[in-house]
Amino acid sequence: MDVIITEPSTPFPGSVHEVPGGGIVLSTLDDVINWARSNSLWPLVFGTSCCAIEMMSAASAKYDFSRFGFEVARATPRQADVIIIAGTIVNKMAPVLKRLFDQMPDPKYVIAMGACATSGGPFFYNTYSVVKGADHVIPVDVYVAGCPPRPEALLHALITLQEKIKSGLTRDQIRAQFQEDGK
Amino acid sequence: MDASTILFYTIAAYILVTGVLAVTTRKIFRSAIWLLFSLIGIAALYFWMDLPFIAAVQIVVYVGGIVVLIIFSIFLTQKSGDQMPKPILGRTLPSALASFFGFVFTINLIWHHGFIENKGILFDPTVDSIGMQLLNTGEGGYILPFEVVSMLLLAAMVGCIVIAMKVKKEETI
Amino acid sequence: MISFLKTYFTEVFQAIKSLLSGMKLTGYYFTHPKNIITEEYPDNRATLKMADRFRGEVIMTHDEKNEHACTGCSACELACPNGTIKIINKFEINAEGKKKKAIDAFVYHLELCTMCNLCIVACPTDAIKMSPNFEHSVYDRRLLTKQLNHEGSKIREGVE
Amino acid sequence: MFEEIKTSNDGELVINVGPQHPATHGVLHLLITLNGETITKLEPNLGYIHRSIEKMCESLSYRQFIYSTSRMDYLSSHMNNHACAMIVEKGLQVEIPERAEVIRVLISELTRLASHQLWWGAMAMDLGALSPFFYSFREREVITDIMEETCGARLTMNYIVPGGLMADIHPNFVKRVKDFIIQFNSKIDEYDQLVTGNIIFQNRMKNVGYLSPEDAISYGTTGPVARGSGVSCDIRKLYPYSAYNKVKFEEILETGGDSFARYLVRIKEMKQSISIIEQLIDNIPEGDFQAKTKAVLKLPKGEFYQRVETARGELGVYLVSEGGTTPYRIKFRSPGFSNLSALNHMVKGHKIGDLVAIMGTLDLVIPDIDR
Amino acid sequence: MGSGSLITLMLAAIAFSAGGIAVAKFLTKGSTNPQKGQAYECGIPSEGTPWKQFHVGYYLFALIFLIFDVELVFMYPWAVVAKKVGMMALFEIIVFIFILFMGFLYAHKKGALKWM
Amino acid sequence: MFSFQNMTQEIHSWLSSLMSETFVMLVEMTIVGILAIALFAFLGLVLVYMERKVAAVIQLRKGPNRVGPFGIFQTSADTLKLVLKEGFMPDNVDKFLYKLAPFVVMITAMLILAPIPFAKGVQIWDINIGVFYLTAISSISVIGILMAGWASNNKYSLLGAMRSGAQIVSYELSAGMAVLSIVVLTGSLNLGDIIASQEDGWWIFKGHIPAWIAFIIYIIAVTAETNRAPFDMAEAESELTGGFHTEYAGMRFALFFLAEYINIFIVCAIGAILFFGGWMPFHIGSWTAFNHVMDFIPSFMWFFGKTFFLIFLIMWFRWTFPRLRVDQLLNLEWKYLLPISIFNLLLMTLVAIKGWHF
Amino acid sequence: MGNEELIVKLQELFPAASIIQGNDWPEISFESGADFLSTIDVLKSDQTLAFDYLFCETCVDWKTHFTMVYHLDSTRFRHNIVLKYKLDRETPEIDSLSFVYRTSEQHEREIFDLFGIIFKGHPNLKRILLTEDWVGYPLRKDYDDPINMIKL
Amino acid sequence: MISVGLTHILILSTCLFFIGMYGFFTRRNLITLLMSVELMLNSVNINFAAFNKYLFPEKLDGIFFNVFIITIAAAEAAVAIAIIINLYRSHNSIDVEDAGEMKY
Ligand code: SF4
Ligand code: SF4
Ligand code: SF4
Repeated sequence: MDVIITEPSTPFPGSVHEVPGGGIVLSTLDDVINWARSNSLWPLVFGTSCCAIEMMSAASAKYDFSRFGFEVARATPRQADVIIIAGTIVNKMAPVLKRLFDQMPDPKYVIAMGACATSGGPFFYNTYSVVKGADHVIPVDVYVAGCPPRPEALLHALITLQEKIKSGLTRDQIRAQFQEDGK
Repeated sequence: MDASTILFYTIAAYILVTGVLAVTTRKIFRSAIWLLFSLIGIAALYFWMDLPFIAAVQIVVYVGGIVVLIIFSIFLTQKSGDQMPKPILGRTLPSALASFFGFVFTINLIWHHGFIENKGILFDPTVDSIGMQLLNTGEGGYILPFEVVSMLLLAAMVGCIVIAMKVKKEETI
Repeated sequence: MISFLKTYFTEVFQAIKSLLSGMKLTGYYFTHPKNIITEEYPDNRATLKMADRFRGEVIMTHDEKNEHACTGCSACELACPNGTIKIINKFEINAEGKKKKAIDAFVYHLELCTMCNLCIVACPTDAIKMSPNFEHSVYDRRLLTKQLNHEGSKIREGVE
Repeated sequence: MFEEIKTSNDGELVINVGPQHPATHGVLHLLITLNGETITKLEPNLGYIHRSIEKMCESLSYRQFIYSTSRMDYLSSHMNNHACAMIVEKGLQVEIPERAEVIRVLISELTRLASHQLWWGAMAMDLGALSPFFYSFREREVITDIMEETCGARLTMNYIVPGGLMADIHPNFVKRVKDFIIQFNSKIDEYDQLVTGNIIFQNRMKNVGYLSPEDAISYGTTGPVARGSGVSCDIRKLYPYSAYNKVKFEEILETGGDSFARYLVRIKEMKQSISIIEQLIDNIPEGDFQAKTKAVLKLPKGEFYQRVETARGELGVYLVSEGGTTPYRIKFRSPGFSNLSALNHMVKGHKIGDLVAIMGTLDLVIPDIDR
Repeated sequence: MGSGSLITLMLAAIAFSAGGIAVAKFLTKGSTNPQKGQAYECGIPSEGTPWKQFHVGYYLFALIFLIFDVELVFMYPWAVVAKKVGMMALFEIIVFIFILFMGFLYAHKKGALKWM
Repeated sequence: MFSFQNMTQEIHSWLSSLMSETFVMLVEMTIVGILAIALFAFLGLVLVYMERKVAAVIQLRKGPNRVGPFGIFQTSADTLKLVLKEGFMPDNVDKFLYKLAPFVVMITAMLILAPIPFAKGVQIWDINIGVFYLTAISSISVIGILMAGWASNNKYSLLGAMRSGAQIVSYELSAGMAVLSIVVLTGSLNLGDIIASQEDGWWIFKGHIPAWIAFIIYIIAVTAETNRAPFDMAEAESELTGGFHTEYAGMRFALFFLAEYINIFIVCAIGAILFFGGWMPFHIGSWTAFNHVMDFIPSFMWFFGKTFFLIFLIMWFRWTFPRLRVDQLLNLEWKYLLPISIFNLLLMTLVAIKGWHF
Repeated sequence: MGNEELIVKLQELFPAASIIQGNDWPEISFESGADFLSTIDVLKSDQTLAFDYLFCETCVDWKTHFTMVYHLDSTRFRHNIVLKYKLDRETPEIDSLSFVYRTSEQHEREIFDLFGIIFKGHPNLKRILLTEDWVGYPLRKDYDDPINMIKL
Repeated sequence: MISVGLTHILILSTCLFFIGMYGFFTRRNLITLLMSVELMLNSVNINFAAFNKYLFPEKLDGIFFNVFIITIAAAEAAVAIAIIINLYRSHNSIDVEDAGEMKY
């Protein structure tokens, strides 16, 4: 196929992140706050299955999500900003995930990586133990489809999340926006 | 009242308050921490008295050594989260009284003794002079105690090991 | 005693040697930054070339007349292991007055799809294929449910 | 107060390690009892990623169920698929073309290499060395690229269909694999330089987590874990399948039984895999890549068992067919499940740090254990 | 500036830390939920408290450390004057260290420096 | 030559001409305090950035490069975010000690700065017992860690704290011995004197093999004392998740994080002073011409250059080696480092007394 | 030993059992009620059999009864057999092998978890994969869970 | 206001001494007893330093005594803690009241 990438429907979120106000004048406090938050997303070490391997690949030298400042993976939720749910969530794991999410200090974000975390994926039908989407357990900010999504797709998700934090909108506001747009 | 006086009173108050807390807190770990602060306060007092060497010794040995050891032994022997039992009144009252009267008595003695402070000579306890006197074999030299200290430490070390390892052996047998 | 000291010091030197050899390697990489293999993803989007077999999502090919090749036979729906595809059919009356089955909506749940390629293999008319697009991040998972046949598209002539 | 001290002064601390813990490589939950830093008891608690694949497979057709198995041991997804495809082929009694067999083995070995490389990096990371992780991923990415080009995906390849392969190899495949072999051979020394020879690493590994050959058999361990204890259990050698009887390779056996032996087995296995690939890459037979099979597969009534050697050990697939289009009962005998059962035996009396080292060399993949 | 500088630095440290914490307090709002305040233990409710008696395997090291620490204290004044005093200082310290080293060897022999 | 001494004196006299003694002191204290805070923050930002970049290059990565040019604002964003994170405290902690612990760690880190000469004549407090003071104060920080670990009421924290307690106190000994061997050479505890004695060459070059051994021991010991990999037992991510600061979030965690880096800076600064002559330019014996050329590089550049070199060394360790186990760690100290450092000290004494050094 | 020899040998040892040649290996089946532990003992300790390696243990729900299936291997001779044991559906009980083959401790827990078969003498028989409060045994054919299970 | 002199320091040390004593009497736990003793020793130490500074500034003996006392305090603490731990191991308690009935 010659097409390199099919053109995404939405404009591509963000390239190199400028310091707000061009690095000289700071615009408003909120901008600065959102700038800081969006550029320093420390993920919680949380990978349950296959997608975790691709998450590790995203950390590896070739994709290197440290370029965005994401590499400070914390093992404890107290210091983490974002949970990347990389993998299936089963009924036994759901309370754990909820607990980890609850234990994170605000502000906190969630990325559902892969088909399993978004909707149960390959385990949607005929299984008795899989949670059909992590958003039944905790609120999710960004969904990435794919099984597993490639590392670039995860990077794309992180950029999308950054974009969202920069906009300063809450989860519900964004949902409402989409509903207004009628998809 | 100059800065130095204020400083002294601050340090004194700090030492006393933390000291009192150290002997009255009912959480043993906190008690150790208060003791630690009290000891640091005493080190500060030495600084104030222009005895930095002693102050540093105080910190190195007490803070870096003894308190850490005490904390370890607390973990070994206590449930560190529990409150210690409240001392019974029949016990606190006599001790408080005894301490108080002892205190009054001693203060009385100090007040009436009238020390003659020797203000003429400059007090200069540099490490250099301490070291010279320490290694001095002659009159007023401390070379003998210096070596004896090593014996003492040796004895303490051997003692510790013997005592601490004793039960261990019995347990394993 | 002597032998003890000897082993003691050989141990120490061996240890230091082994540590230094590790440091040599990392030091080498530190001083040769040309070994860096990072591909800067969002910046290299223009040049990023996916492998041509890479499976990113299922798409339905439409030609310029907005026509596709899907007959609505549901073979892909049956082949899919996890119910990703839902074919909603309608019946069209064609020119000769015969009733003909055609798709109303080819619903594709991207959030469920495992990119296993079974549907593509199963499709008798090659109406669908895999596209290497992988940028599927959205804020709302409902956006991942797609309709693959374009609005107003028709089945291509001659496809049975 | 005094009584209270007396009653509960066991001095033991019960700690949860996992399910979310960097060292468990997933969602294993270990309940460890510590005396000071020494582990006195360990109880694994599984099921945090139990996805009921076995139940699910009962309602999937023979073409479909293969794909759910790549999500089990995702690091040897190709081998899992291979086992399932073979069991279906066994039931259907189709001969698959020579070419397909060789390519399957080639991809299997590449997968094994990728898996071992990931293990190497992750294990070093558990021990606190972070750079090896990145070096190992450098080589691994090359393999994943090759996979992506030929199979269309990086991790869960789904390249095997009953009867052969989904597609022929990519034209670049042979050349890229050869390039990779050259690159890998030049880099494998770095592994030794950085980790194997390192004194800290050796001290962390040697005499830690000893598993005697008898225990290894009794606990049903397989793969590098058993081979580290000197138990010969390589299915590729003992019960050769696919094209494995056509290639020469050694079964790596170490007699140490400790973590270091297990480490060495894997490192040497990588070299063996390379040698298998070298033997096959120039001799891929011409021909079809797929045998003719019906669109809807039906297995005859009966029971089938197929063992393959994945990167972690022996994977057994036990399939009961009632003659329909879906399996009646399917059981995956996963290597990790048995390997894990030896963990309690291995860590007793060791420190927490050793637990991490031992788990590192067991190379557990939790979805493989929980299925 | 003498001890004044110490006070300055101390105040600076306190101001810095307290300032940071205060800013955090004023600028952020957190959410509360019943699980948040519980101890983190890999996502599983913690069993019991760590504030109980606990076996510190290395307390013997701390004991021996204390002895050596005191030794170190004596060596500072010695080290300052060692060059001036000359060979005598070396002999004295050799005796000093030798005696202590005996204890060290004893500890080794008794296995006190092994993990308990 | 560029010197700060005149500058400070000028400021002092200028201030004295304006107001009374007490006010001058207050103003100067404020200036020093603000400078110290600024230095603190600056060092924290730079060191964290440096760590990430060093790690990245060693690991064949690019490292942070998207926030500002070359990612230099990455750490600022991180700090800002940490400040803006919810300052949150678990329920079952010992509230007082939990809150106090970061302060203790910070105060110690700050107090150690006092006697360090950052450049010629730039020193907050020229204390006579300089080196001893440093050893003393740095031994307080272990209390902060123990406090944090215990107060968190978390098992990982407690284990981490106990480990680091044992570790820090043990390694203090060999670090002390290594420091002493330089003190023996110079015959002074004063940092200024120690630097002055390296006028004609740094001790690492003048002191023969004992100096090298002392340096190696020093570097190992301080790596352990600052809880850095391969001795990061207190944090040991893969074993104890977060170690003693498992339960700390937001700003309080940032303080620990910052203090860790400041401590690294400080021990490396001390190492630079003791073995590499602090701000003293690279001088060779009597090559006056050469020495003059060297003097043109400002002294603070020398100081920071050397310190950052040592910091780089410690980072290099971190990104190369696996972590030791607790008992091996203590074994290393008590079986190898301590005996060797004691004998090295004796050797050094012999060298010093006989005048065999240059 | 080859498969034929094995069958002969097994027939000698267990005349009561029915032995057939399966797809790969000999299959020996016992009705419920047979003395299971002593059978295993013979299989493991017999010098010419030496089945010391239990590589797969599972259960099949045949709707009318359960069948426990054991796959045994001999690390010495490299021959395998399949051992089957029929269980009653109402009171599925069987002796635990956890002291003979230690690997079966976990396998049996799993089977207990998913099929609800009671292993007599098992040291720690509780649910392993599912939560303690799970109702039902999901791998049984009649298991139904309308909440969690969405049928395609 | 008088400037701070020897008497002030002595009062401080006396206070500290009796605080230690109070703790010594009221506490029943051996470790806390040890801590109280450390406080008392420290107050004595202050006296030595103060006497040296204010009464005999030409000499250093007070300082030496100070250092030696700290040394001995350390040795004492080490041995005491070894004993306490030992007692605890054999009696499972470090309460003074129980220590009374301990027999070896
Ligand atoms: S989405 Fe696919 S790759 Fe990711 S966890 Fe689920 S099954 Fe695995
Ligand atoms: S790729 Fe697989 S999962 Fe996706 S729609 Fe096709 S058959 Fe279904
Ligand atoms: S895509 Fe192909 S298989 Fe699916 S309904 Fe259309 S024609 Fe049939």
